Amino acid sequence: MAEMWINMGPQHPMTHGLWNLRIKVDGETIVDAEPEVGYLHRGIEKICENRTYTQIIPISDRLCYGSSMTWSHLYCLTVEDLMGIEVPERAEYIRVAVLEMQRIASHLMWLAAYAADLGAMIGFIYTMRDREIWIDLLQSLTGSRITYNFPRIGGVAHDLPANWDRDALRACDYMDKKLKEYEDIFDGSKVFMMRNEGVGILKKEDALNLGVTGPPLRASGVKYDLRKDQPYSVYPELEFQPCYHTDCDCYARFKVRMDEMAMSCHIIRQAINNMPKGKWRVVSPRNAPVGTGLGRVEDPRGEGMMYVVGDGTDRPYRLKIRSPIFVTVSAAPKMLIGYKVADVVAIMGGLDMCIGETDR
Amino acid sequence: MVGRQKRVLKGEIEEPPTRIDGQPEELVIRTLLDMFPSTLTDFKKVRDGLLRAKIERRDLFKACKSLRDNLGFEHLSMISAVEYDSRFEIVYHITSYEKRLLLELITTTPKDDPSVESISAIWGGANWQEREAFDLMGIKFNNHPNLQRILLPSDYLYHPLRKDFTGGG
Amino acid sequence: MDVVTKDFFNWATRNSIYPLHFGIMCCALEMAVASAPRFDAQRFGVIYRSTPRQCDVLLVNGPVSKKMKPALRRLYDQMPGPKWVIAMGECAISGGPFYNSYSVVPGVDQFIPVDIYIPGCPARPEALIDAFIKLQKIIKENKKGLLTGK
Amino acid sequence: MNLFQFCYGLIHWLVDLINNIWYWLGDHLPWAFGDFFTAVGDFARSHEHIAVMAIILEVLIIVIIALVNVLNFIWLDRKFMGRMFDFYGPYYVGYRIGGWLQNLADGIKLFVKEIITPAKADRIGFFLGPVIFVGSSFAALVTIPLGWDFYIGTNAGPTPPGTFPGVPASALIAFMFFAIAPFSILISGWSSNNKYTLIGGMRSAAQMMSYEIPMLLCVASVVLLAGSFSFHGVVAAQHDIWFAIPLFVGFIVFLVCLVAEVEIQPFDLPEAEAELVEGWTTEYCGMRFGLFMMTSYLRGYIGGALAVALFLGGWQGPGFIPDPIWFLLKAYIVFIIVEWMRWSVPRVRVDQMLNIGWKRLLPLAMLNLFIAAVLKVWGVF
Repeated sequence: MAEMWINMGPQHPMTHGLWNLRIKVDGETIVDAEPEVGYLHRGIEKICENRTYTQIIPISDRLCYGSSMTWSHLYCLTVEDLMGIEVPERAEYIRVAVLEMQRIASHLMWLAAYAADLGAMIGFIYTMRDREIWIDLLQSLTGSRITYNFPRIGGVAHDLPANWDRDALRACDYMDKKLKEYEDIFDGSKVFMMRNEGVGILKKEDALNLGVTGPPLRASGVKYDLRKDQPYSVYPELEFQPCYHTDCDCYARFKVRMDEMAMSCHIIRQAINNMPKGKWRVVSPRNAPVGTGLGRVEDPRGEGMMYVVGDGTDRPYRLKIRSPIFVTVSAAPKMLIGYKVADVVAIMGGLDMCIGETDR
Repeated sequence: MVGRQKRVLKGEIEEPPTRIDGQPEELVIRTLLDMFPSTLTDFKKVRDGLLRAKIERRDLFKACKSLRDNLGFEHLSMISAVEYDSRFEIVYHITSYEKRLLLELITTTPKDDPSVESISAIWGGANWQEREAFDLMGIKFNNHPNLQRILLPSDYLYHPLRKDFTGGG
Repeated sequence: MDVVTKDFFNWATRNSIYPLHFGIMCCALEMAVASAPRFDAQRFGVIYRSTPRQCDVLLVNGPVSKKMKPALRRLYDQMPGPKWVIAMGECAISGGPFYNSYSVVPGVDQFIPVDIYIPGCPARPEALIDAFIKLQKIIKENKKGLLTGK
Repeated sequence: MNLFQFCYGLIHWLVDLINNIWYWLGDHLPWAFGDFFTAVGDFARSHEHIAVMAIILEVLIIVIIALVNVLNFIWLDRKFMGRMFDFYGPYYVGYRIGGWLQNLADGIKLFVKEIITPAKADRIGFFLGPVIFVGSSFAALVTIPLGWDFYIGTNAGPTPPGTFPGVPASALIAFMFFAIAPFSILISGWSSNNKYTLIGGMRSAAQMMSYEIPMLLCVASVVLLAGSFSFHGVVAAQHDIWFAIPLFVGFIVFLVCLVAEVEIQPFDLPEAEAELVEGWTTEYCGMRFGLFMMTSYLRGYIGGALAVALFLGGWQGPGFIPDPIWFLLKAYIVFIIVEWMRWSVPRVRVDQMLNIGWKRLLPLAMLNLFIAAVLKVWGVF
């Protein structure tokens, strides 16, 4: 068979969003690949220049539909850095608990999509079922299922509802049991291991050079977790370890995310048990000073970063968003070339694509 | 609980070195100022782990190369372009994983010639970010391998993040 | 002939709705959740197909950017008739929070005829299932022979 | 009384009934039509005509049974999947019979849909693909007997000793037709002029090449033990013990190959949903797609029936239930086991699929054939 270009996308079951992967195949082997993004470009950076600081929080929620809490938290962190606001400690603990819940929900969403890509429908169904528990917790806290609009500049929107901490701890126990079940389903399946081991190798040097962050980076053997190494909230007071793996393949990425879910349960327990009493919000000024603010968090997908320039008014002069997947997906040709067409789903699924933040 | 710990931790537990003495920041400042005494200005330690410096654009490529090769800044986090009245500022956030440092390197270009040297030969991750800055802000990156629009359709006419663009948003 | 068969065909058409497996933004997650155990849209015979050739319903669940517009129009044209369009969420109805963006089409009904609008940002899975039931009602009341199209 | 005799008798009775009126008309019509009427009536009463009509009726009965079974299978598949996955499956369409009407609604809806032939498709191939696929599957279906007396055949009288009723070498014919379908997949994949369908068709061809051989080797071992090429002979040889017990390795290899042949989950590479949009059916719409979907389930039914006839004792069971019911019951159980695998296992990759076929299943099938030969030489069977 001669070489030919195949467009996978914008509408394709593999993409989980709107993007286009152009691959050049020789028979079934990929010889060239070229991702193409921009189908969901909404101009959020321009929109933010015309909204007040408070109005941007719901828009930053819609940056990434998989982990919207992380992005609105990142936005608030950035603006707090610009305005010089000290957040009350209880608010920080609430934020950490909620962020880790969002991380678990996001990883479960990834696992569901990944299992469905590989053809294991049972993985899709079971993870979606268990994701509902975390969505319920976040919903009882914030009132919405996906876009929460919960963090505020200077704290969080409101205090925890009654018995929420008890439910969260129960959910953590349930999740620990379920993680063992997932290991039975996935690691115990010979076909799953065949599809994952040794596929999509991204060496450490390539990962560093191409700016890959988050679980793919840690799966390539770099022990770097922003929560641990450049801590931003109350993470220094909590006890946890970054999860990493040295195999550089799809299975390593899978394993890193599975370990991160267990670690997130561990963090949620600590955050809820150590939560101090007190205020959960301070009043933020309406206008920001002239200057710049920088926020940097460990998104479930990598390193999320925002850079805000204030000009003394109530609107940001410029808000730049760094999307982890936007950089990671540019490393896709490195991982794809040389593998089969069927490996595209394993490799690109292992990156956990979220187009909302990629295209902004 | 014991089983959980065993499952999660891979290999030995390594505590991150404490950063109280501020040693890595000063090392970076000293080395960079020695290498670029005239073009590197406004060096400032903003807070622990965050440095800020301004550099003229003719030395940007050399500075980035020495940052990666000599000082161990192996990760380019973000390239953001900001428009001011008479100039564009291009802000490079560069991370060092080992030293746990973030360096904010700011370079300026005049408005009538918005172009800097591309650093995608140093960090491959800069490739798409520079294309994005070109797409949305219209900054030319010299010696870029493939400087085309990335987010907007290729026949789009404007650079929408500029302040004089009034097409919406 | 049509008089005799139309009720029968109508019954079949309204009870077997195949939407296109096509996710744009937040509502795409809720679309996935709607077919997962808790909400279970499969009870109504809703099965997601991946190719537009085998679909009845185009589910637009997010903002349509100007780069995406021709591709979406082509997807709609590729679907065989009779076909319906559901605009799910504020973004597909009017652009939502991005209504005045330079790159978002404010509402999918500017270039595709839309039958059902689901408000919500994002629309909940229950709302999506309700939309499917409303679509069944629309098909039921649309007493034109279904062989002749919509 | 076997199926042919039943159909023959039925047709004969009907023809006699009609001929009464017909001869009466011929006798009483005034003009010289009487001879013509008598000739037509005599032709209708002749053995040849009644036999042909009886065969058509037989085929009709078997096909209707098969179609009802296919509806059952799809329903069972979706219900079983639902129970595995914590939901109901089809529920509201045909509420009182457990959502059974859902598949009927799907089929009729697809019948109503518009049929699009892509502009750049090869029209003849695009049309021939479904025809060959459906035709070959039905041809394979009608050779499989459902019971000792429930098969498509022409032997009206008792069978001579030493031979078996039914089509001679019916197992060979069934496998021949069963193996045609991948060619039609290749035709439709190529003629759709779409890259996904082309890759799907090529994958299907590779899959057929690598899995047909171990499967036929397993069939050869069964035929060796039974000493007959016909299904009746194979089933009769399993009167004492099912072949699945001495030829356990072969049974497993046969099941795996069967799953690959009917293209369901671990081996559904030609229609791998995640990477090739819908595989080789991507460009098909309307009833053509409906036929593809129905026929793929029909092939699942044929596969189950083949496994039952060759390895699981066919229609033999405790005598209180009629033969066809036993046969279908076993086929359903085989189908459910296959579906169980389908919903819980990821998909393999194309090179891994070929590896499994050539490096694992082929040696195992040879080993199985060797076991069968040893058993035969020792005179166990």
